[in-house]
Amino acid sequence: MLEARLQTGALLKKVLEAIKELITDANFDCSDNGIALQAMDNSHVALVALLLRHDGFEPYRCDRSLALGVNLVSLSKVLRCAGNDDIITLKADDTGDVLSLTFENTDNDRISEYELKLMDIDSEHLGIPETAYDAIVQMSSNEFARICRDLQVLSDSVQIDVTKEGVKFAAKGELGSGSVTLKQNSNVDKEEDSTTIELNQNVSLNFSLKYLINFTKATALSGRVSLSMSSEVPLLVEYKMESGYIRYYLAPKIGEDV
Amino acid sequence: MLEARLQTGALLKKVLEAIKELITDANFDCSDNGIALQAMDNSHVALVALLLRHDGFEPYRCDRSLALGVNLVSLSKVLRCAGNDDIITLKADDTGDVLSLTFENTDNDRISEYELKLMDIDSEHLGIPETAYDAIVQMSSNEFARICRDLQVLSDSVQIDVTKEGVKFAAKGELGSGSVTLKQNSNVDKEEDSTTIELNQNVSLNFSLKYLINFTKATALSGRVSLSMSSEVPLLVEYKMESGYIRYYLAPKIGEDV
Amino acid sequence: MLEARLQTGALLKKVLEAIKELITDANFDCSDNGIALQAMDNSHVALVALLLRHDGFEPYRCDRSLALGVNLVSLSKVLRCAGNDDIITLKADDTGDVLSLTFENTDNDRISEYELKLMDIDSEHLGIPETAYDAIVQMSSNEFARICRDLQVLSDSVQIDVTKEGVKFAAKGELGSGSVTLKQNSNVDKEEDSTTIELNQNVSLNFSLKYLINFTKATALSGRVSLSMSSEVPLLVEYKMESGYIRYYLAPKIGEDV
Amino acid sequence: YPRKACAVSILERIRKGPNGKPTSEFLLVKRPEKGLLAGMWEFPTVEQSQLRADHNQPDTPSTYKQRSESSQRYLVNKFKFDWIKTCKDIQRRDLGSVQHLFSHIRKVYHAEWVLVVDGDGVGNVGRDEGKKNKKAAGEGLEVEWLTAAELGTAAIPTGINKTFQLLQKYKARAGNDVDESSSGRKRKKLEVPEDVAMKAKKVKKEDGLADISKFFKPSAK
Amino acid sequence: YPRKACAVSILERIRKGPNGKPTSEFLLVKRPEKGLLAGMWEFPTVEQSQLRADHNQPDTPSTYKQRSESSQRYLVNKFKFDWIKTCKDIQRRDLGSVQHLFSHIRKVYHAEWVLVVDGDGVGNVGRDEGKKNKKAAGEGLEVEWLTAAELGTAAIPTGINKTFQLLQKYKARAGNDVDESSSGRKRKKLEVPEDVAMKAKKVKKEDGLADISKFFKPSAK
Amino acid sequence: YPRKACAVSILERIRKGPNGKPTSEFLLVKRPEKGLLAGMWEFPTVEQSQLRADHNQPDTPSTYKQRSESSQRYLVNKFKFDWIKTCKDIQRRDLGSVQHLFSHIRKVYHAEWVLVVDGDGVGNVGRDEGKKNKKAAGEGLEVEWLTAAELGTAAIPTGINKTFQLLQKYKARAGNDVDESSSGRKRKKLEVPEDVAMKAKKVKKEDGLADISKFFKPSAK
Repeated sequence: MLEARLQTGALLKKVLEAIKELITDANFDCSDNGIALQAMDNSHVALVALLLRHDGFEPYRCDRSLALGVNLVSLSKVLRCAGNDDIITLKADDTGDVLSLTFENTDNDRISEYELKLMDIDSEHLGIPETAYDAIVQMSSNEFARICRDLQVLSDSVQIDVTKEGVKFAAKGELGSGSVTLKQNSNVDKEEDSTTIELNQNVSLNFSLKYLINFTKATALSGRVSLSMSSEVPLLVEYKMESGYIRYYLAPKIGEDV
Repeated sequence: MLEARLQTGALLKKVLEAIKELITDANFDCSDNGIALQAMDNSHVALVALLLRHDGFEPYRCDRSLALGVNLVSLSKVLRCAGNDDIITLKADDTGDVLSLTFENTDNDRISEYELKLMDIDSEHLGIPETAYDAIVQMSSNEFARICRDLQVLSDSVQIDVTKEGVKFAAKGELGSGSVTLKQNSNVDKEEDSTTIELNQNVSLNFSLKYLINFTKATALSGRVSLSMSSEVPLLVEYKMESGYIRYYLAPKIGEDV
Repeated sequence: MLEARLQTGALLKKVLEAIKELITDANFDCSDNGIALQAMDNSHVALVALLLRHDGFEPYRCDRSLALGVNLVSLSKVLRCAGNDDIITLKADDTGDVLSLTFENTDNDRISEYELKLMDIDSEHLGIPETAYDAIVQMSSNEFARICRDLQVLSDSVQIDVTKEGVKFAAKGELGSGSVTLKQNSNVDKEEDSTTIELNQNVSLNFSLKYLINFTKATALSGRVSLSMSSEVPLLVEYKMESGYIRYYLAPKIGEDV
Repeated sequence: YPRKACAVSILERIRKGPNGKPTSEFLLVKRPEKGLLAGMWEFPTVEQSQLRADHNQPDTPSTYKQRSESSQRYLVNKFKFDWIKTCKDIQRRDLGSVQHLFSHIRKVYHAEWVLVVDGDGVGNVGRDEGKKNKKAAGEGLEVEWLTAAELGTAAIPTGINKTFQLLQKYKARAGNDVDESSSGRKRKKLEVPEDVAMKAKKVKKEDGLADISKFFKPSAK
Repeated sequence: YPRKACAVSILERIRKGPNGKPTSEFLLVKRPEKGLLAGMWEFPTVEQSQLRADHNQPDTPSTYKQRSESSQRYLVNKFKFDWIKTCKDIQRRDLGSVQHLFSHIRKVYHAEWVLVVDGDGVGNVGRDEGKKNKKAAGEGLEVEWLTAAELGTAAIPTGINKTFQLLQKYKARAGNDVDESSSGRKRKKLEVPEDVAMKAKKVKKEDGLADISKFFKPSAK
Repeated sequence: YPRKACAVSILERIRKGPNGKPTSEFLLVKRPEKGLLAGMWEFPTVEQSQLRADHNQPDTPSTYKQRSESSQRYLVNKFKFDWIKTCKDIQRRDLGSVQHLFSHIRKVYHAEWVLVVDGDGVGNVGRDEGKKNKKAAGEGLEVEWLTAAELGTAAIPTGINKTFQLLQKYKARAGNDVDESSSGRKRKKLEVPEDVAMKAKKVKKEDGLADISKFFKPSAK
């Protein structure tokens, strides 16, 4: 049996917005550690891993592991019925036919109760090895979203080059070419806007912009994003939350020079 | 001859927005009491009754009763040309071929004058008997609009249950089910958000959400809405204005259990 | 060789928004006087003349006249990648294959560099004679935009009548008729909202609203607009900027009485 | 209020229905998709301007004979109902007139009842050829033969409904149901409940939605 | 977890490929566009409810013989494969079963291998008549004969992939490649690398995009 | 500025117009929908690269003879105008050249006038077969025979207009209207007012909208 109460419903709403474009159906794997989800997108090009740790809920109770098969579009529709300040409680019993959602608004004594039908979902769990990445860039999540959106004007692909001076995003297409360079810095006015780089080795990798733009739907979850890269290994784009994270993995594009 | 001057044009703009989706053409019945309109929507499922009392205008003059047949879409297009702070004057003479609208903006010496062609409209006036309703719910109009919009995710119909504890709106569909309950309360922070219930008898009735959502286009006209219900009698949804009201009537849905 | 640095990128973004709907491709004629553009719209009904004077840039350098053939839609796409506060530098060398754009954001050490491919464009330069207009109306650019948008509800054409009392915009169509009159005034609260008229002779001319509405895309460039009119001569609609202008010319409509 | 007159002909045919029993059907014509009463259905109607043109009478009111002639001409020209000119089996009655008040004009509907008792003989305009009829109707007019029950659910302007009530009153006054005499089947009334038959429905409703006018009765204004 | 069984028949035919060499092809059927595993491809599969209905056994588990009969009936009825009833050239093997755990049920796939060695004789269901086949498949089912290599790039549910692994293990255990005996051509393995063959791809990717599951291996949950 | 040359052939035929009078028509070809001067109409034009390829001359300027040969080859290949090779009724004139300055190149248009006096003999490319012609034009090129008046309202690039002015000057210089000699009808000028004929209109205007270039004359830059 699952019972998980979240003080700010907005968090769950944003989480769903961050994954529902990539994944249609997925299992929420509930255990005493929290609620996790791992799924490939429909085209098997990207992998999403979500963790909402138990300590983000109050109370959190899950006696026995439970996989809740959910259509994410439906769940996000129901969550749009929750106010941003509503307290959200998730419940499911072990028979697992429905997920109950309760939205409470203390201001005006409103209680909303929804029951979402669950589905059987063919689940395949991929093991993600610990990787020592060659380059890890930490930057403003808004800046990252903006760069991806801007370069999309020129091309479907972006080349990311990381050196110790900075990170450069470049694209080339029919209209012409463009690049955005962020210098490593730590003394900008707002710390959230700073760009920091951990580097073992320079990297130069090519990624699908369409997928990166999809990942940036998580921008609302965190002011910061980290990009972890090594040659011939999937890029890890991570948004950290107070009690959990959302991680996206995307393999570099092959056989294309920008 | 009609001459009616309205200090805040925004009111008339909002009134048109509140009815133009339901009704295409209607007669504005002008008399010394004010301007009234009564019409069924095209599918004859809902009835709209509007009253703008004479004391809402300054000056108001109507020597002789006059029915002005207006295409409401056209009128709302013309009213969109009025600023929210414009003073609006309506005029029509007894020959009744056109409705004249004057919009005055004192700030920058702008005067707009429009003439809208009138139409002959087949008018049928329904008598609405005084009814002692079993349950009357008064609540925030925004809350009502939000509940209708939210539940629409699940179904085309909503079941409204009123007891002395509160009012419950419930819907059930393919995705699952949901309900929103508002407790009767009067000591919420903002009085406008309170929910009050006058009850002779519990009611449980089923309505088309599509129509209710259409009624909530009047939300801008009043912070409060009242829902008056009895079994097998049309629901009355009323938005009161300072000098008048807009009332919507909708019969319960038949033969459907939610 | 051209090098032109603009402190506020927003200006260039707005300029492109103001012309890209009317003109697809055009030559930017760069000389030591600044950057100019003159082009007819595709249907040869309107003429656009843009001037960005050299003193609006710092530094500005252009050794030798240069015609840069640009697809304006592409340029406006690239400019949308510039922040409003970015410093924009335009560069082109005499071979003229590409236009380089650099966007600098000092806040967070971001530098974006774009290269836009140039085109050969068949250029035909029209000579615009100095004209002593019969009537020149200066008015709020927002008010002008609003009037054009409002009257579009009624008709494709607007008749502009200027007398010493004021300027009247009138339209007539199937729904009915309408007019907006602005009195000449100078003592309104905000000077920017005032309407002033220089008049040699009353004029009454008829113009295509579709084109006028297109011209009002320049509203963001200036709070004021001037309309210069004489009979049987194209209307001049001018938006003045600090260091330059954008001028639109449109011939009166023939054979139509409003 | 200015007054405008028109001539309405209620063309009724009686033929074997799908269950083998004789059934009355009425000819309805669809109004244009634009303008007043757009897309609603009415009995074939000749407007005042046409009536005047037909008889060179700019001002004087029309007579029943004139209206009857105009109506027949209209049916022949618009729907190629040439049989109507020669058919022996036709009964015609002047039903009198009703009025309907629009906001600025008072419209007078002069109604005529045109009954074809042996409607099977009017074979080539049967419902089965519905599609052909629609094409035949040169000016893009759609026509449909409806039973009284179907009339009750069709979108019909109030004024036209009033002419149908005239017919029902006439039949009641006549004391004998005309259907009966021709078909040998006894019916006290037309089979359509008056309140339903008289109510126009313009569009198809969602399932389960009731007509609001079942709850509120028309009032004198 | 509740348990549900189904009968999967892996129908393999061997015929001359485009290069003249004998090629194995497997019959795949497309799942409906809605529901679980929508639009993915699977070997012909008879679900538990049908198995029970075929043999009037509401509760007891099915036998291999029963499943084999049901599968054959299914192939004949759905795809008009009447030749399967008379063809002498068919070998059938029980491959055993595999399980796949969905979130709330445990599904058991009983697999049977049906090999038509002289697949050219099965001419009228060849790939060339692909379109005709699709029509023939009365209930709108799409069918396709795929090589093992093509299987590797098709969108195939995990459970069905596991049955194909059963077949590969069986062939390996049997110690001799069946293709070999019939074609005289020596092959140690099926020509499709296992990791590729076993991976379902649901939709066409952009050029240059790699499958993320090439980087991360399935883990025991 | 770099210089590019091309060969323009103004193919004119004279035939009986709809009013029975002899009418001159000119062959126009539509440019592709993409690229510079997209969708505008021009006289058949052979570009420099083709001229060089036709005569194996990478660098040297072309002669009139070479351009004339290339143009004829172009007309035969693109439009199947095989009659042009054998027709006795053709007059050809070198009209000289005009230049047009684009932003980065200077384009030289060498113009040739090809006149078919008895244009009715060129029956199978008549306007009546317009549609057939369009198909015949293998590479999707649209062609159209336009009168001088129609040329005045067609969307024609400035450079091509200049070649038409060359023709008009030539005819004026020649002192006799060629049309006249062949048709016996006296005309001092081509019937199209020069300012209208020379102005390209790319798209259909709203009614009542005047061309802005009627008000502002082209200026030397």
